[in-house]
Amino acid sequence: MAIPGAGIAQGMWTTLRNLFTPKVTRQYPEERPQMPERWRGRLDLIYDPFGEHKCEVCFQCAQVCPVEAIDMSGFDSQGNRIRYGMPEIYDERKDANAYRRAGLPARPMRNPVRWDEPVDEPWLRGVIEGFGARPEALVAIFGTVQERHGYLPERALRVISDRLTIHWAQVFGAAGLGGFRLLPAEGHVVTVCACAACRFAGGSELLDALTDELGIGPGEATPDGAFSLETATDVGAGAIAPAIRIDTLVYGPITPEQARHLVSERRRAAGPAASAATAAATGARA
Amino acid sequence: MAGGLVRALSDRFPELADTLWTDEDTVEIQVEGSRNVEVLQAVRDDAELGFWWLADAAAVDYGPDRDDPRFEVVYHLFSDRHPAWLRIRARVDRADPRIPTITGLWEGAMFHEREMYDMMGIVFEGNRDLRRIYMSPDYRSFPQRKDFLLPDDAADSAAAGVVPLERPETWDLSRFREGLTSAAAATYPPTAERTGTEQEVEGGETLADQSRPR
Amino acid sequence: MTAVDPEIRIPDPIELDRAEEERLAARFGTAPGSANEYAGFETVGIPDRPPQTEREAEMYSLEEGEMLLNMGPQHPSTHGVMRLVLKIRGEVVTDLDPVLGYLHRGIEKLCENATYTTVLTYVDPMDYMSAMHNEHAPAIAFEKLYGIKAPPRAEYIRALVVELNRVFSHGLMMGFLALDMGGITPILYGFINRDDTVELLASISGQRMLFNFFRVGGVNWDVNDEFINRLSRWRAEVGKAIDDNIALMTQNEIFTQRTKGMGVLTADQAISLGVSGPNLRASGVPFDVRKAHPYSIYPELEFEVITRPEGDTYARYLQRVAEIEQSLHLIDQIVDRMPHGPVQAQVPGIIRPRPGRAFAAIESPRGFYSVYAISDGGPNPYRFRMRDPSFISLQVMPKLMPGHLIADTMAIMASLDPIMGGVDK
Amino acid sequence: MDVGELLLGVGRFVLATTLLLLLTVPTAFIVIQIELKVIAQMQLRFGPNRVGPWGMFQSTIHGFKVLAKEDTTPDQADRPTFTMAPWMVFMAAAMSMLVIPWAPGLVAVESSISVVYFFAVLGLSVVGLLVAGWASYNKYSLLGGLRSAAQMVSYEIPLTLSVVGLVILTGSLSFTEMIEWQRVNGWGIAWQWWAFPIFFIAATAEINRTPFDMVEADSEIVAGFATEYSGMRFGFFFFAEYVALFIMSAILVTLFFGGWLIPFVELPDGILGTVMGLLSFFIKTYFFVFVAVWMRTTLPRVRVDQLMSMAWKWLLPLALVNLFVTAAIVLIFNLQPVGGA
Repeated sequence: MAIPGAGIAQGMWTTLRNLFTPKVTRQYPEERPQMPERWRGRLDLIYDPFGEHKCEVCFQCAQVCPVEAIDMSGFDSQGNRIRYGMPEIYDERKDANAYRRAGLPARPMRNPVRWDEPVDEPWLRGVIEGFGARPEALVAIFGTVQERHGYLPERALRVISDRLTIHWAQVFGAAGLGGFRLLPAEGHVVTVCACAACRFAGGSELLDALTDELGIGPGEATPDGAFSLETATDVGAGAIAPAIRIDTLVYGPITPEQARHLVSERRRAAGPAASAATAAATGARA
Repeated sequence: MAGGLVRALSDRFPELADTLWTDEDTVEIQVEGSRNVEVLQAVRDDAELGFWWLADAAAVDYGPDRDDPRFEVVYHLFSDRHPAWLRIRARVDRADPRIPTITGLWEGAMFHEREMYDMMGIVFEGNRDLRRIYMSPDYRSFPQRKDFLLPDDAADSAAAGVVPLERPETWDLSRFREGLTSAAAATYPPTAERTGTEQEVEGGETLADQSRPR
Repeated sequence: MTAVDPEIRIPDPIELDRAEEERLAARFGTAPGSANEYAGFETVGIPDRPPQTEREAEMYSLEEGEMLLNMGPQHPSTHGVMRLVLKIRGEVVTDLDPVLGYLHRGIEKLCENATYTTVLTYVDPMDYMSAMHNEHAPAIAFEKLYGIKAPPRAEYIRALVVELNRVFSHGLMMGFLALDMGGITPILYGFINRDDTVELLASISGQRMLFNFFRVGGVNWDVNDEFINRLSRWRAEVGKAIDDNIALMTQNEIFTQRTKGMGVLTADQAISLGVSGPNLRASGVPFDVRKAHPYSIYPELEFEVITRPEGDTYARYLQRVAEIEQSLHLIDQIVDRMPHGPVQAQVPGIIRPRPGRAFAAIESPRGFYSVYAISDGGPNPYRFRMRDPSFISLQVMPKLMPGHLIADTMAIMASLDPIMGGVDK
Repeated sequence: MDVGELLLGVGRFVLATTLLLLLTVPTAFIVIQIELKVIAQMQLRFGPNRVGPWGMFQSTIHGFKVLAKEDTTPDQADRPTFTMAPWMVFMAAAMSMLVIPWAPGLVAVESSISVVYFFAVLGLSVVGLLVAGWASYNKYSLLGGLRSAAQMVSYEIPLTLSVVGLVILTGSLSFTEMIEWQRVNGWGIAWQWWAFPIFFIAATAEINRTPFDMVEADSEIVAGFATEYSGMRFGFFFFAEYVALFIMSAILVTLFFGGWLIPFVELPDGILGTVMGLLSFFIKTYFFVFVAVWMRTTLPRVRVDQLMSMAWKWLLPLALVNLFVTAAIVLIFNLQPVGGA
C-alpha cells in the first residue's frame, strides 16, 4: 500500500466509471432473454395431434415425485372427478406423525402392514419366471399375486420391478390403473369432508345418506370390516364441495345419490358375502 | 499400483494382513471397532505410511436382513507418499453400537461422528460433543439405519424409540469453569498466537487430550 | 358432525396463550411488563432441556456479563439457513455453537432409494453453488463400481464445465465476503459474472442452476455451436466483473484492515480440523485433489497449486482470486485439446453393478468433496455417502471465533465460504 | 416589545416550522430516490424505472407502503418509550432544519447562536436511538442502541471542534453571518481546507452513513435499533436518516462551500436573487448527498473498534491542532472578522 487512501480511490473510481457504462439488467417483459436451444426449464403437458392432452391422469408422476410436489386432478373413465395431491398424501402417511410431533395422541396407522408385508419371494420369483420374466406379462403376474395375497403388497411390486427391469413407478402406476388392489381387501375407508365449505354445500346430507347406506355412524366400521365411515376436515377439496374420499380418491362435488352409488359399487366388487353381511347389519339397525 | 502400501501395511499389521483388499486406487483393511484409534494413530504417525489427512469418516449399516448384521465405521485416509486411498473399516456391534472416538487424532472428526450418531445411532465414547447435528434434539430415531422405513412414519419404524443420549455423569463442569475466565475478552484484536484458544480456555490441557478415549 | 377420533384434542388458542404466558413468567421470574422485565434477558436462547453433552453444558453456561445471541436461522448474512449461537461479552464473541439441520433433506437416504442414474439428479442441490462438482464425484464413483470409463471427450467436457463452475463460485464468494462486511456492490458484480456463466452452462446442459448434466459413463450432451459461440464471448468478457471486484476490494484500506490478521487458521489446526480446498491452501498446505490424487484429465493439464502462508481472512480471499486465474488457464487448455469422439459410454437404463465399494474424491470450489458408494448388486446403491467440504469446514468456527468481534464473525464465516445446501445435505 | 410584534413573531415561527416539517417528507423522498437510482446505476443496474416517469415516484410509493403497513409492538417492549423513540429521532432532524440558511433572507429562525443550536439539537437524535434500542426487548436492538450511543457521542466532539476554527475566523456563531463572511473573504474550504476532511468524516459517522453505519449494520445486527420496528414508526427512522443526510450536506455546504453563494457572481436583490441562491444551495447540497451515496456504493463497513479508535486517536487530535493553529494565526496576523459582532 503505497499511498494511504489509494485503494479507496481506486474503488471510488471503479464505481464512478460504472455509473456511465452500459447497464446489464434485462428489462424482462419487454426484453425477452434468448433461451438456449437445449433449455429444459419449462414443464408442459404434451398434446396429441387432435389437441387433446396426452396425460391420462394416471398419477404415476405424482406418486413417484420425491418431494411430493405434484398435485393433479382429472376425470376417471366414469366421469368422476378424481384427485391426487398433498391432502391425500399427507392424510395417508404423514398425519399421524404430525400429531405425534405436536405431542398429541395420534390415531394408529390405517394399514401398518402395508409397507412391510412379507411376501413369499421364492414363490413370486417362480411366478415371474413362469411367465418368462417378460414385461408384457406384468398384468398376468399382478393377477396371480392378487389371487394369492388378496392385494398387491408393496414388496411384491418391488420384486416384480426388480426382476422385470421396469422402474417401480411404472409398476406401481400399472397396478393402480388396472383395477388391482394396493391395500388389503378389508376395509374401504369412506371419509366425508367436514370442512365449512362442504357443510354449507350439503355435507351433512351426504353423511346421512352414507350412514343410511352403510348402516354405521361416523367413527364406526361395518361388522364385516368392509367399510368404515369417518369425517375429517382435511379432505382438502374446498373447491369441489361437498366431497367424500374413499381410500385415497376424492370425489366431488357429489350428490347423496352418487355417494350411495359409489359405495354400493365397491360393495359389489367386494363380493356377495360382504354385501350380504352389510345388508344384514343394515336390516338389524332398521 | 499400491504394492508398496500393501507391503508396508502387512509389515506393520501382520494380524490384519488377511483382511487386506485392494482395487485400482484403494487399499482396505478391516479392524475391530475397539482398535480403531490404535490403528489410525499408527498409520498417521508411521513415517513410512504417513496418512496425515482424514478424508472421510462414514458409517454403513449392514442391516438386520443381512447374515451378519453390523455397523461399520469407514475411515478414508490420504497420504502423499502413496498413490492410493487407505480405507479402514471398523466393525461395530449392531446391538450395542459403541466405538472409541478419534477426535483425539483429528479434531475434524467431530462433525463426522456427530453425523454418524445422528443418522445411525453409533455412540462414540469419549467424544465430548455427541449431539444430534441434523435432526432436532428431541428426535427419537436414527434415519439412516436400514430398518428405518423411508416412505413410512418414522415413529413406526423399527429404529424408533431411542432415548437421546444424556450422560451427565461424564461431565466435570468445574474443570472448564476455572479456565473460562474473561481471558477471551481481554485483548483485542487477537494475535496469531491467541487463535489457539482451546489451549487457554481448557487450562493447559488441549481439547484433543480431553477427547481422547479414557 | 363428530370428530374422527375423540382422543385428538386440539388446545384452544386462548389456552395456548395463557400457557405461553405462564412459561415466560416461569422463565423470566416475573410477569412481562413488570419492573424487572429485563431479568433473564441474556439467557434467552438456552435450550429448555438439560444439556446433552459436556460441550453443550459449557456453551450454554453463562458467566457474569455474558449474553447469548442467536444469529439465524433468519438473519441477513448467514448464507442460507444456519443458526449460530454466539456467546458474547459486549461485542466480543467468547464462544460459538453452530446449529445445523435447518436445510436437511436426507439426500443420502433418498439416494439409497434411487437408481444409480437418478442419484445424479438428487445430488445437484447439495452444494448449489457448484452443482457440476456435486455430480462429478458420484459419476466417477459409479463408473468405478460399474467398471466402465467415460470416453475422453466426455472427460474433457466434464473438466470444462467443472472449471467454469469453479470460476463463478469463487467470483460469488468475493461478493458474499464483501456483502458480509457491508460492501453492497461486489455481490452484484459477482452475480453479473455468475449470470453469464450459468447461461453459458445452460446452453450446454439446459438448466441454469441444477444442471443434471453428468451421466454414469459420460455426459448428457456434446458441445454444440451455441455453446462454443457463447464460450468464446464469455472468455473475452469474464475478466471485467472480476477485475471490478478486485479493484473494489483487494487494495481497499477498509477491507484490508478488516481482513488481515483476522481468523488466522494455522496449518496444523487446519489439517486437524479437516479443512480443505482453498481454505486449507490459504493456510499454507499444498493439498489439491487434482494434483494429489489426479482424476479425470487433470494429469494431462498444466496448473499450479497455489498456497499462501498467512491463513487469515485476507489470504483466503486472495486464494480464491488466484484460483480463478488458474481455472481460466485450465479452461483455455481444455478448449485447445478437446478430442473428438463419443460423449457417452454404453450403459443400460438401470445399472446393476457387481457388489463392491468405490471411493471417489474431487476438488470442489469449497474443497475436498468425496463419495463413498457401496453396491449390493441391486439397482440402488446400498450406501451412498457424501463428504461435503463446507460441512467439515464449519467446525472451524468455534475454534477461530473467540476473541473476535461480532462483525468479524460474519467476515470470517464468509471467507470460509460454506454453502448450507451442502452442509445440511 | 408590543403584542403585535410578539404575535407576528409567533406566527412567523409557526409558519416556518410547519413549512419545514412539510419539507422533510419530499426531501427524504428525493434523497431516497437519488440513493436508489445512483446505487443501481453504479452497480450496472437500471434502478427503479416503473413507477412514474423514469421511476421517479418509487421512493414516494415506498413511503406510502410504509404508511400502510401494520405497526407492531413486541410483547415485551416498553411501550411508552418504544412509541416515543421514532418521534424523538425524527424531531431532532426536523428541528435542526430551522437554522439552515436556504437563500439570502430565507431562514426559518434567525439566531445569533445557530451553530450551537444546530449541533445541540442534532445530537438529540442519539437519545432516540438509544431509547429505541433499549425499549425493543431485542438483543440486536440493544447492541444497535449501544453502538449508536458510543459512535455518535464520540463523533460529536471532532465534528463540533472542526467547526470552531471557522467560528474563530468569522467571529460569529450564526450561519447567516458566516455566509456573509465567506462572501467577502472566499469560501471556508479555502481557509479551513484541513478541517474539511475532519468535518466530512465526522459528519458521515454522525449520521450513520456507510462506511460508518455500525448502528444498523445489516449483516451483523440485522437492523440495529430498528429491528423490532415496522410500519410508520420504522418510516420515521428511515425519514430521519435521510433528512439528516440532507441536513448534514446543507451544513457542510454552508460552512465550507459558501452556502447559497455563487462564485464570482453577486446575487441581485429581490426574488431573483433568492431563487438563484436557492438553486445554488440545492445544487451544492445534493452534490454532497451524491457523494455520500457514492461512498455507500463503494466502501465496506469499518469495524466498531476501528471506528472508535479513529475518532479518538486521529480526528480529535487533528481537530484540536486545527483549532490551536487557527487561533494562533488569527492572533498573529490580527485578522479581523468582517461580518461578525
